[in-house]
Amino acid sequence: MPVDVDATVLSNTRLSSDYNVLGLAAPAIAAAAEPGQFVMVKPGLGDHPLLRRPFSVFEVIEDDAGRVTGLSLLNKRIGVTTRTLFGLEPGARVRCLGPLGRPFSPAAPPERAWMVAGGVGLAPFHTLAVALRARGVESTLFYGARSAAELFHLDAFRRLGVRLQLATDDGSRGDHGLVAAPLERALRGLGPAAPLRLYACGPTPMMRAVTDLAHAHGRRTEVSLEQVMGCGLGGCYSCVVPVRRNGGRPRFVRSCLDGPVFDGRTVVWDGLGAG
Amino acid sequence: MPVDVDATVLSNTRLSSDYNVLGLAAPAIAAAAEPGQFVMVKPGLGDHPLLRRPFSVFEVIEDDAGRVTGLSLLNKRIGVTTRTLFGLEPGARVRCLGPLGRPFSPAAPPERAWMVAGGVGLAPFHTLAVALRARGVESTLFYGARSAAELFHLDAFRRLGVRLQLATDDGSRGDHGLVAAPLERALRGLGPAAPLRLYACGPTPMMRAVTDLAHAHGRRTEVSLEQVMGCGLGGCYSCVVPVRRNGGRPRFVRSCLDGPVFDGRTVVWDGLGAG
Amino acid sequence: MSVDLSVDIGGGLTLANPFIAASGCFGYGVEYADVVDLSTLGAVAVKGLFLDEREGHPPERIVETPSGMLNAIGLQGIGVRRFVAEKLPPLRERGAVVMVNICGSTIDEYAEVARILDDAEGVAAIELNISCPNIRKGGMMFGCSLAGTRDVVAAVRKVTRLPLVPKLTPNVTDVAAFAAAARDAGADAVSLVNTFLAMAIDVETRRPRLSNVMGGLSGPAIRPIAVRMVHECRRAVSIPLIGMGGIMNADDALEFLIAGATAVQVGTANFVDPFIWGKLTAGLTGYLERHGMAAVTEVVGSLDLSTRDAGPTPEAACS
Amino acid sequence: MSVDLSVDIGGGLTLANPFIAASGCFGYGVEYADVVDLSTLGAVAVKGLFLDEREGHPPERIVETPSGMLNAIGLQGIGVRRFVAEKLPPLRERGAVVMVNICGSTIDEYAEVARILDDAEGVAAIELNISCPNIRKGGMMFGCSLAGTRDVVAAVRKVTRLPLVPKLTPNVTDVAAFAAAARDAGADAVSLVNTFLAMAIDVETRRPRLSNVMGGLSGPAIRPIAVRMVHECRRAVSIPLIGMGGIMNADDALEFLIAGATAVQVGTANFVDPFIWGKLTAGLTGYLERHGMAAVTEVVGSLDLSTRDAGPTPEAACS
Ligand SMILES: Cc1cc2nc3c(=O)[nH]c(=O)nc-3n(C[C@H](O)[C@H](O)[C@H](O)COP(=O)(O)OP(=O)(O)OC[C@H]3O[C@@H](n4cnc5c(N)ncnc54)[C@H](O)[C@@H]3O)c2cc1C
Ligand SMILES: Cc1cc2nc3c(=O)[nH]c(=O)nc-3n(C[C@H](O)[C@H](O)[C@H](O)COP(=O)(O)OP(=O)(O)OC[C@H]3O[C@@H](n4cnc5c(N)ncnc54)[C@H](O)[C@@H]3O)c2cc1C
Ligand SMILES: Cc1cc2nc3c(=O)[nH]c(=O)nc-3n(C[C@H](O)[C@H](O)[C@H](O)COP(=O)(O)O)c2cc1C
Ligand SMILES: Cc1cc2nc3c(=O)[nH]c(=O)nc-3n(C[C@H](O)[C@H](O)[C@H](O)COP(=O)(O)O)c2cc1C
Ligand code: FES
Ligand code: FES
Repeated sequence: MPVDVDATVLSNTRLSSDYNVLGLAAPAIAAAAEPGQFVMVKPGLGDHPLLRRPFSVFEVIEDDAGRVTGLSLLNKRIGVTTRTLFGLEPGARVRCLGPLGRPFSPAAPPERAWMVAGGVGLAPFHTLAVALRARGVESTLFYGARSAAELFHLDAFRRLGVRLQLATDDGSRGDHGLVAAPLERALRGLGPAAPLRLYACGPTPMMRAVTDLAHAHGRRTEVSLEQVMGCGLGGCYSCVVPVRRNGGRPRFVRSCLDGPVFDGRTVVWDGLGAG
Repeated sequence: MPVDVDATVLSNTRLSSDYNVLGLAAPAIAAAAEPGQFVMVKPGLGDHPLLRRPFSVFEVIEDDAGRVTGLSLLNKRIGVTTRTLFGLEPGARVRCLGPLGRPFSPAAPPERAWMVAGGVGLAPFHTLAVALRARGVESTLFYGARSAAELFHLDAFRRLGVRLQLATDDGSRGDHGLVAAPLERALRGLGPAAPLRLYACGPTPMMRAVTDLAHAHGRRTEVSLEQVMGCGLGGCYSCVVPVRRNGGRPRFVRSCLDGPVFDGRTVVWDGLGAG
Repeated sequence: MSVDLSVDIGGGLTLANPFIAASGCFGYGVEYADVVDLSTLGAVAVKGLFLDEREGHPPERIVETPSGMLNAIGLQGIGVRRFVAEKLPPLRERGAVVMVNICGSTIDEYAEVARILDDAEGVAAIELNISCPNIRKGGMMFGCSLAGTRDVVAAVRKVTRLPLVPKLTPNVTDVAAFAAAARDAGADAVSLVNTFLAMAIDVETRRPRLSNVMGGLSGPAIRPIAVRMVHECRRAVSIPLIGMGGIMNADDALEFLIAGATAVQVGTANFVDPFIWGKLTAGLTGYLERHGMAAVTEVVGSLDLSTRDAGPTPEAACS
Repeated sequence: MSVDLSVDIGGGLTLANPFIAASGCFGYGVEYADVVDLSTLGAVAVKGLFLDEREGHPPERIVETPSGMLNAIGLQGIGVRRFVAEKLPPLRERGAVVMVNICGSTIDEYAEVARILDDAEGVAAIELNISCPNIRKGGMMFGCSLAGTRDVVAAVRKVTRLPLVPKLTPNVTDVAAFAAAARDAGADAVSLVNTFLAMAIDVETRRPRLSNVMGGLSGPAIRPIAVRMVHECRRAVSIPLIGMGGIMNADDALEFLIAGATAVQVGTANFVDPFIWGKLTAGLTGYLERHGMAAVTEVVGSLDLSTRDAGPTPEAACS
């Protein structure tokens, strides 16, 4: 039962010239959201831009008494809405509809959990890490970004007991290059029998590479896809992903209902579109 | 030579729930503007709403050293742009194109000047009062509004040596009813030979009534009309006013170039449109 | 609520209020059952159905444009038989008034789809999507040819007693002629407008933004054109009109009602605000009360042209 | 600037850059002489002229709509003779490249206006406004009939050697057919689009917002439809196209150029920002440099359909 909240901006923390974390007073959504779910967001009250935009729930915000007071978004500036979200001051309003979509299926011991994030693909993993810790699952975050300055919230993940494996495009921190490299080492290091769950979120080529790599090691990956979405509720059929299940032919399924989390091996990556 | 200034909001003084005075850092326009001229304004940088809106230059703002630093607008909330202008905070940006249009022709002694304002029609008269004072012209402001609470800037006019004749719809100050009443008394009191210039700005029926009243006493009126304007520069032919000159047939003339100030007797009031 | 919002949209069908979810913008209705009580809508027009399943176009399927959006979904759908088996029962259960939007590549397909729906339980009306491709006629659309419109409406009319509502495309020179053709062929009402054929280009890659190159423009951008078309049709035919195109709130809906639409559909706005339906009925009720009207029918076609020129002057288009 | 912005728009006319002020949105050009150096524009299309003076429609003449505006000016104008006497000399003096937009109620009037311009000094091209009322033909517009288009273009072609550019209306089913008809009748280029016939209603008074009831929609709202129409015409004819409709910046202009327009006109945006012209040339120059192109002609028609379906699929309009 998604709800629509005319949420007040609680905080806006700029992380870099392109990234920020926006706190929104939408406790009803925050309390109901499961890791991997998303919200459809629209700043202000006007009609410009027209459509809402999808965002992962980044953090659930609690007050000192442990009451849920809101949620935050990890936002990366790439266009009109993300630019507005970057600039908002506390007190501004953001319409926020959610929670939406199918969540990750969290691991349970003895499984260990590996999360693979590229850039803003970090967004769904904070709530997942909280859930994994609650379940006593040992977890690692493989996290790639352009440079050390764009590796965010490392301490927060450490505090949640998450091990970190970093990579940067410019080599300023962790592995020089793609995050697939440390992942591959780790997969090789882990015996094939060790129970493992893999999650990935980031640029499409990265999720595809992670899926293939995992597959080569006999592992599945849950990928969180970022299709363009018109409604988030199954109404428009804009967000489709070509999925091949049980050996059948590819079918377009709605990412907002059937996803955004998919079994990476079922995704027909070539048909995903430019987005 | 109009210029376009991306002006910073210097101040926003709310006068009531609908009126405010917005200070804009547009010194080049302020220094060049003559009484009765206007600016074409658009808040923000986006395309919503699409078109600029016309506003009289209300005050020329000077710093302590007497240097012109900007201009102000007297704004009344009636729609999308005026609502935005009401809410702007200092530091916001407003695109401001001007000065535009034909100004009032200011009186010179021994003429006396009577300004007749209804509501937001006060806007062009502050700069006119300044000019009249500089020329040593004795001036009176006939000023009507809905209630005493909507009679603004009276002290400012008094400081400029302007005599005030007030009227309110609810009788809370001055004459009870239309501003035409004190004007009529004054016209009757003034000998027909006394040199006088009359200026009017306000709702169309009021300007029409003032024109007719003045005409009945053998006087002309310069009226400042508020036609809807698409461009302010003569490009679109949206702002036309039907004008009959020299006994000819009515012709549509562009208010942004030929006006907004017209000789009231030449205006064909029935053809002015709903605006 | 002391005002009567009910409207008669022809063919014996009365809706509790004039607000209909537009086809393709509300899935099969069931997707929204968690968000709105479907029985509170005037009707639900479900996504366009062919006889068989269709996959539609690959992504990107939508792109936002100034005050609008383009879509090229390509009529992905489960086909009419699965719809009847899987979607109609839950819709019935929830008390939804269901208009089924139907498509066909041939006249026979249209008729076959209609026949199946005529036999089904819980279909309130058929909306005939005649801006669909006519493969038989070499790609010409039924909806862009008067003869094609007449033929397909007449063929479907023969196989069903359900209220029949052809949906007109705006991509024509004279939409009122199409309304008249549809009426002549037996339509109970017409709905208009479908989307405007349009296109957007990514200037950095120099590729179309939609995989299908072109798509349909909807949203507030098109509203003034859609209102004009409703006005033109109102002057040409007297069957009920269902107006749509860029309705975002009750005032926008009122423009269509005043221009002569008996009911309206809301598409794109439902994406922006799925809770819009209660706001629409509240806004309309408030308006009617404020204007001292006891029923929405009083506002339908109430356009006051007394102070204006009587008719449409094509001149305006080149002023 | 190392890139070549010049474009050949047919009939022997080369413009220094592809940016033209759209007719009706730039007065007679002279109004803007204080604001922009007229000689820096590719050309100036002046307000539509009939043979005689016209008063146009009473106010309200414009109304803003979502991302657009409606206008029903009614072609107020000074008539072609006064234009030649009063406006052409100052335009010549300022080095403006003048396209004269001409109108007529009859074919003879079009021809007469063109003849007068053919004799005048300082006219670079004639833009034939064929979405004007055809009083002889009972209100049908020339621009909405293929035969009417052919007849008027041919008649004007006979009386002038000036580059002849019919301006197409978008209010038709198949704009490309009109481009072809214009070409067959001797047009050197076509410009498109004029405004979309549209309407807005004040719901409080229930009156049309425009005194003329209907008006023409322009501005960003229409851009995706206009780009589609340019694309369709590009596939149908090979004469130069002058594209327009909602261009607000260089990127918008590039959509039209990539779709196949050799030059573009800018109308509504000039109202919003009369200083837009320098920004357009700077933006285009920057784009070409960034993309390693030496001339704007490289970008014209450069739409990449390789990864897309080859053609326009009318299906999109009802998806
Ligand atoms: C389930 C889901 C969760 C998401 N979570 C987050 C998140 O937590 N934080 C975050 O910053 N972003 C997230 N995104 C992506 C986010 O929705 C887009 O960045 C956003 O829609 C862009 O909006 P805009 O108005 O700023 O850009 P626009 O102005 O709409 O577009 C700018 C450019 O980006 C392209 N674009 C638009 N959307 C996407 C997209 N989804 N993928 C790739 N390119 C796109 C457009 O084609 C255009 O070229 C998520 C997307 C999905 C589907
Ligand atoms: C030369 C000139 C000087 C002006 N000076 C001032 C000034 O100093 N202060 C001030 O507050 N206003 C002034 N106005 C009026 C001002 O331009 C309008 O109030 C403004 O354009 C409304 O914009 P909006 O976006 O808020 O309203 P919109 O949302 O555009 O319109 C809201 C409603 O108001 C109506 N409307 C729009 N413009 C006008 C108008 N000009 N007259 C009557 N109704 C209108 C519309 O039809 C609509 O129904 C002036 C107008 C002119 C022509
Ligand atoms: C994503 C999308 C899908 C659509 N699918 C259909 C459809 O299947 N059948 C149909 O007749 N119209 C379809 N339409 C058109 C709408 O029903 C409606 O006519 C149009 O969008 C204009 O209304 P709006 O501006 O309120 O959206 C679709 C529109 C959109 C935006
Ligand atoms: C106020 C106004 C007046 C116009 N007058 C004319 C005209 O006289 N002749 C003509 O061919 N087009 C006229 N047009 C149409 C424009 O030239 C142009 O085709 C249209 O506005 C689309 O471009 P735009 O979106 O950049 O404004 C007019 C448009 C507007 C807005
Ligand atoms: S976003 Fe509309 S169906 Fe998925
Ligand atoms: S406002 Fe455009 S001509 Fe006056």
